[in-house]
Amino acid sequence: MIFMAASPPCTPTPSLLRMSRISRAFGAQQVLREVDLELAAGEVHVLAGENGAGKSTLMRILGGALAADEGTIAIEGRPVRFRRPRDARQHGIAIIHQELSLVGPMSVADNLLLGHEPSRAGWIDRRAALGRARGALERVGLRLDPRRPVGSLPISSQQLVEIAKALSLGARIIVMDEPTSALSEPEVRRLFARIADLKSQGCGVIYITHRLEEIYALADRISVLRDGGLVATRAAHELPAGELVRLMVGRSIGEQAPRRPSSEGEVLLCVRRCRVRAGAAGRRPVVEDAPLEVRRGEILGLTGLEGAGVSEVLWALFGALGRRAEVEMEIDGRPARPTSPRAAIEMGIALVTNDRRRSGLVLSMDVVENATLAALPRLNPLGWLRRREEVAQTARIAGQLRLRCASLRQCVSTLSGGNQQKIVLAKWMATDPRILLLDEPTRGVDVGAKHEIYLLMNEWSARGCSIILSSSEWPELLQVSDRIMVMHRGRVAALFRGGQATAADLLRAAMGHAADE
Amino acid sequence: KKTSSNSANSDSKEQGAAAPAAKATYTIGMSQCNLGEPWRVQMNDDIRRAAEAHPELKIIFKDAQNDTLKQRSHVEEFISAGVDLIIISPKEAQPLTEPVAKAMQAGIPVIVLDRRVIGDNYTCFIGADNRLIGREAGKWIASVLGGKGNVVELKGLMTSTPGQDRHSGFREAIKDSQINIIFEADMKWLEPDARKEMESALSRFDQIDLVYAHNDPGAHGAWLAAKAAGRADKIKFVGIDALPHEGVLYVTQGILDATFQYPTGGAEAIDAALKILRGESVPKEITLGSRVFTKENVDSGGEPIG
Amino acid sequence: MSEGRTEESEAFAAAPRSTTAPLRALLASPTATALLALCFVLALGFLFSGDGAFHKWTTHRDALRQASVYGILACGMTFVIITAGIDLSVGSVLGLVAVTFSTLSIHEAWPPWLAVPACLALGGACGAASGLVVAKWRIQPFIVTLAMMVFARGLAKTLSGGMKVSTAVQQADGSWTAAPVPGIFRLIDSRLLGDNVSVVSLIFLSCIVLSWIILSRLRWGRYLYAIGGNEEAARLSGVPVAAMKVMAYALAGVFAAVAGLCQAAQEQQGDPEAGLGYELTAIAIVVIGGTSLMGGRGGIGLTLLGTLTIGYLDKILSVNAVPEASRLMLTAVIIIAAVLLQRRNH
Amino acid sequence: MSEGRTEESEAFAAAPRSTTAPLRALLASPTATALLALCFVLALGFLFSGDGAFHKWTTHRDALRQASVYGILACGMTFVIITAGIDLSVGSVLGLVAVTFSTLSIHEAWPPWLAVPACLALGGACGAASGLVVAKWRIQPFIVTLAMMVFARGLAKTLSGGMKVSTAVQQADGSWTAAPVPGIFRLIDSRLLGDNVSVVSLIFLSCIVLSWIILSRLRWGRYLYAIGGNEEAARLSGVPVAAMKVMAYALAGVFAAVAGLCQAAQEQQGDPEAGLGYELTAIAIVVIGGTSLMGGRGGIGLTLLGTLTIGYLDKILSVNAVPEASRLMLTAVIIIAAVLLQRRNH
Ligand SMILES: Nc1ncnc2c1ncn2[C@@H]1O[C@H](COP(=O)(O)OP(=O)(O)OP(=O)(O)O)[C@@H](O)[C@H]1O
Ligand SMILES: Nc1ncnc2c1ncn2[C@@H]1O[C@H](COP(=O)(O)OP(=O)(O)OP(=O)(O)O)[C@@H](O)[C@H]1O
Ligand SMILES: [Mg+2]
Ligand SMILES: [Mg+2]
Repeated sequence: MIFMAASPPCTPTPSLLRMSRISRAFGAQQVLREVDLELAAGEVHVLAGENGAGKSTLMRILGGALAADEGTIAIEGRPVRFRRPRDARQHGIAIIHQELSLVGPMSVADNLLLGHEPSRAGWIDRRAALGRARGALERVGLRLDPRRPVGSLPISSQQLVEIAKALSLGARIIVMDEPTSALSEPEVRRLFARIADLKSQGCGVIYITHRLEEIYALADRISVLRDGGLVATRAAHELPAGELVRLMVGRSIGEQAPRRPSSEGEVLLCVRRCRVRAGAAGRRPVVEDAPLEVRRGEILGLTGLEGAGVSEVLWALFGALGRRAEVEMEIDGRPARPTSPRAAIEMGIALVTNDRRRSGLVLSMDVVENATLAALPRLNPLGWLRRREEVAQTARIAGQLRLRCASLRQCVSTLSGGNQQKIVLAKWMATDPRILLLDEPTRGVDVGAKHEIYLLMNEWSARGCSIILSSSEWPELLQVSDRIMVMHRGRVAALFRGGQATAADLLRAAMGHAADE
Repeated sequence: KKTSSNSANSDSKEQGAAAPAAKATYTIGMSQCNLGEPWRVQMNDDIRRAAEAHPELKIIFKDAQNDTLKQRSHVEEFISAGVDLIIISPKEAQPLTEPVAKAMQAGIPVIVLDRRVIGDNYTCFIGADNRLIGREAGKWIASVLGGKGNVVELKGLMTSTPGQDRHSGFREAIKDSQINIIFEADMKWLEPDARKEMESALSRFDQIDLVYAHNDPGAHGAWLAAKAAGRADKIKFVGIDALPHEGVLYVTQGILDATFQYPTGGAEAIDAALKILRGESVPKEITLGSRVFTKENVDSGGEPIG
Repeated sequence: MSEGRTEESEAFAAAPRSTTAPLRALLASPTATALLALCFVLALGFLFSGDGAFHKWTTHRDALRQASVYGILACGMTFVIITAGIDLSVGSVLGLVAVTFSTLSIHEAWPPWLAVPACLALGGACGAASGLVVAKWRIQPFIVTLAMMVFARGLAKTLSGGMKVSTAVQQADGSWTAAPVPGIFRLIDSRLLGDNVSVVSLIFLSCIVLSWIILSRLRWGRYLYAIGGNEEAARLSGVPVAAMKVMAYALAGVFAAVAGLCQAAQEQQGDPEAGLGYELTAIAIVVIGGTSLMGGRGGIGLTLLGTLTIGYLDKILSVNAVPEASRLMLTAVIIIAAVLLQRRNH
Repeated sequence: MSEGRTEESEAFAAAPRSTTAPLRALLASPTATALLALCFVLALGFLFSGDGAFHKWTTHRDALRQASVYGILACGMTFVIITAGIDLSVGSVLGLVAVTFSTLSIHEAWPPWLAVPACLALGGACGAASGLVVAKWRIQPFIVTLAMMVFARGLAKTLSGGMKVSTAVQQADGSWTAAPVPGIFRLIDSRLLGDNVSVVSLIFLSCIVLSWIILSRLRWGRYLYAIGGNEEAARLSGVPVAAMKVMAYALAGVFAAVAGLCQAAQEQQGDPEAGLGYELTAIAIVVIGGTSLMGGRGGIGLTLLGTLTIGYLDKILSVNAVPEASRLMLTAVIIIAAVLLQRRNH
């Protein structure tokens, strides 16, 4: 089954794009070997594979952001060579990169139109620009002032801006590299509607995701990469989920996250009051109040739509919002006030933020340094680094997480998205915390790794840790959490028991419609 | 005659200097081109000390930090403040010529200290002649070396007129002796740089008879280098400026063999100022005599030269 | 430089701006805070007016004239800093151009309409050279422009033979005679509008306007911000990063050349040492205005305000004849105070 | 400053580095490339040896001595730059300490074991002050340390009354006599190991060792890198960001003080103008070593190599008695050449 010849089933629609025998190596590491990929007009072609399989690299090559060592690209039969991303754009290729590529300080409008501003002889037509920007935002259903700096938006909104940007290019070939990793359910639905439009307009879409349900909702064809090689290209209906997973991971995994005995320990974390003021004075607080209780060994699901303030709650409990947050909470019945992340860590709290590049990793450091950063005081009590221990510990954790990297001294900026996420988790495993605040911990993580992470969460809760899991991926949430708390505009809207709720319930509550407890 | 011209156009100006003789106290504006060099600090001190003797004088000191445009606006400020007299030690001849002229038009007498301005539209110039001092240094050196030997020249900032004059004067004086300059470098008036360059010279040449530095700190830096190399006693050191607490002291300590005084003219400036303000006439040019200090004569206060 | 880095989390703090409390937003805007700093300094001026000198227009006119050269340099610097770069060479390029301009106009007797473009080209070339090395070989701007700074200074000294290029000719007897000062020098150094505004100030203002157009009306400006804000993102969006960078440094060079012309005209000579250390002042002006050295933020309006702030600070201390030592310490204290003021409003 | 930003895209742009990984990796390591640059300069030295002067050990000993003061400053600068900051005040702090040290040792006759710690404390205080403002109020280090630079200079001039603090003492009758040069001065300015190594060089080397321990063996060092790499992530990982920043600047101050002691001892006086412009050299040394101004990358080993590169370059031009103007241009060209060499290997 490995390396089965990738001769795609002849499709009636003309081939829009053909990438043939693409290879690329980074130093010693061969990341892509002779990969073929074909995209037909009006087709959604899903690219699946483990973290580090080479999906993003392939797409970066298609986008002209990266040069292939070997291989050719042909658009509508005509061979093309891309030296710069600009070239790819001019050939009607738009890419939503996995890692957000927006200019933080610039306004939403400027970001949307960057590189193709409406202008006469270099003079920007600002009215037209604003108009276009509004239109583009409308298409993805994002309602906000296009003059706001992108950096001040929640990561979910940023993701939507990125999508709107790609759609506004009027490209024929659109690549989406894990576009939904930061989106909540309704936003995902809207995106799928747009993709349907694109198909009807005869555009081709290459779609990368780790969410099986998305794959089967969208895919016409599926190509699977493993270790940089093309394993298979099949029509979606010919490839059942179990088979797909086997192709990706090379072994079969129970799709369901394993059932776990939901233990009923006593309350470990009890938040009596949690209020987060907005930065600019005179505005409605981002979080009005979010009282909550988590028992030993319990997994509390937490969700809400963009801007509901879910992340803020987690940041507040972690003492990361400073004076903006007013938190009254008890750990083990003893009052505790996390005044700073440092203090919180000493109390045994850990926070996995929802944006690894912005607030999770130090991209200029290597794997070991990142994985030990939070645990340095306990690793080196005297302040003198014990580097051998550091490496040993990191190696152990990396093993548990099935981390894929050339070496532990590799710079994390060169790791694949999913592997970067694993390093964030590794960092907090090193501190072995009692209370874990996880904001989208499985973002961009492949099925196999997701499975590992679920097992990990089970292991933690078995050890009596409390976990608050914020996720916009509701199937996951429904699977793993004992209770689910839904937030709406900074307030707790509803609380469900894990087994009983459905996605529909969550949605209703998240939208603010009175929900039944 | 100058003073009459003052009173003549002073009434025409709204804030020009009221006829000096009428006043009980006088304000004098002093614009110093920079206070980085001790020599200029000395000049300000001399002026201050000299003025202390005359309670009727109030002096405003300004420092242009080596910026001609700043100094130029100093003059403008003095004019609009309506001082009675301006003492200026210009950074540059050219750029300050016109501002000085403007002051004169405004009826404010101007004493130009140390460096000249172009033309003769000023009340009085007081200064020493660097070229002449350089020449005297050359002569002296030629005589102590018996007309031949290896000399290291540590030059001051060569984009500055004093540097150029002390260089050219020196070269004139030695040009028909067998003295050869085996090593020359621009130490920019700075002691650390002088030491640095001297070290290079030392490691390059085993036979150095004398070091001629364009200022005393330079000579001292060179001496430090030679001493560290254990060759100080085989080399003679000559500097310029001869500030009492610097060059002269070095000579008494036997560090330098000679230093040539470059007088600040501070005291002379105040004398001239008083004369002008009282309406007495002063010579257009006051060229300050210089003195040489050597081991022999340092205790007797040096000998005049030139 | 922490500033830029923590922006994100600051953004976190400053949730949706402008949508509410427009007044507050306005007050918190960089422009307003920069203005505040300026007012603070001006207030000092009126407090310590140096026997009323500060109340005279001539004082302000001169303050403007003195600030102009720095301001012109700062304009060019703004472009570079917005791309998250820095240009240490502007001071030396100023000196180089001053020397060249004087040589051409005084001794070679070139007409202005030849000499001026030649000088601007020279400045632009120096800038473009740095820009190329920065953009093509990805070497840190600091070191590249430092090298250019040293090089241009050396070139200036070579061209001028280490002497000032002036109209003064020394006779054998050591006395000075002056060749006529070129008309273009007089023109640049003159004043207009009934002697109330010096030409250099007008030149500075036109530089501001030009820069403003480029930065906030032209596509190029948008690109510069993008590069400074997130170079990789800009590249992926099809921005011609290298070309834009070269342009930024070239512009800095051209503006430095303009400053050089003004300097030469005002000094009526070309001093190879001219502009020594000006780069620091220029950068300080840009930064005090509120433009971040991390790039992607700021604007030319801020630079204008920064210029005035620094210029007036300088003037006030000077009209009050504050002695050297105390002046330095006061400058430091006031600068920090001014910046803290800006900070508090955020 | 693009460097840091485009790191990743560079990695991408890089053609497939052929698969002889370990050796090539070693060759491409910053240390190796910095070493390459140094060798390049040394080669020049042996090529143009100034009548064989460059072959004498004394020449190298002196080169080391001259470079030491800059090197010590660069050590301190490294800490700050790694946190993505910059410290422009080191030069002035050097001057301030030189003046203080001379006053205390020569005129106040303090014993070294009192004077030295006092001076180090003074330097540390200056640094810590800048650090506090940077860390607490989030003001750009450039402007803060610029202010400190001006302030310290002013303070130095106030303390010294604008005159050099030398061994000259004025008697009642107004005449001047020379006090003896303090022993500590002589000690610092002396040489050891059979006259083969000057003490200041040893001081410099011990600074290097100390810095190396802090940066690559202590938790603190790791924290500094983390802050420089991603301040927000560091904060959320429990790094005491503010405290660490203050420490970095304080260290820079202390090292500047050490440099000040050496300077005073070598000049046998405290010159209030001492260290003028040294900060630029110090930064250049750090950057030429290969430490990025964007922070998070680099190390003290690189700074050592950078110091030697700059120091030797200076010495070579000096032993060959290259005239000022050409010296400047050559410096520029060689620096760029050296940096390009580093670049090519990447
Ligand atoms: N700049 C780089 N330098 C070195 N190695 C790199 C670089 N970029 C990517 N890699 C390596 O290439 C491999 C593939 O990376 P890629 O991002 O394509 O994986 P992916 O399939 O997108 O994984 P994910 O699903 O996690 O996004 C990874 O092992 C990664 O470590
Ligand atoms: N990592 C982060 N850094 C800075 N600000 C953030 C970060 N995460 C969230 N925010 C802020 O939180 C606010 C609400 O976004 P948030 O992420 O909390 O929404 P949410 O309810 O968590 O939905 P989702 O997490 O699905 O986007 C926004 O104003 C955004 O500025
Ligand atoms: Mg990917
Ligand atoms: Mg969230």
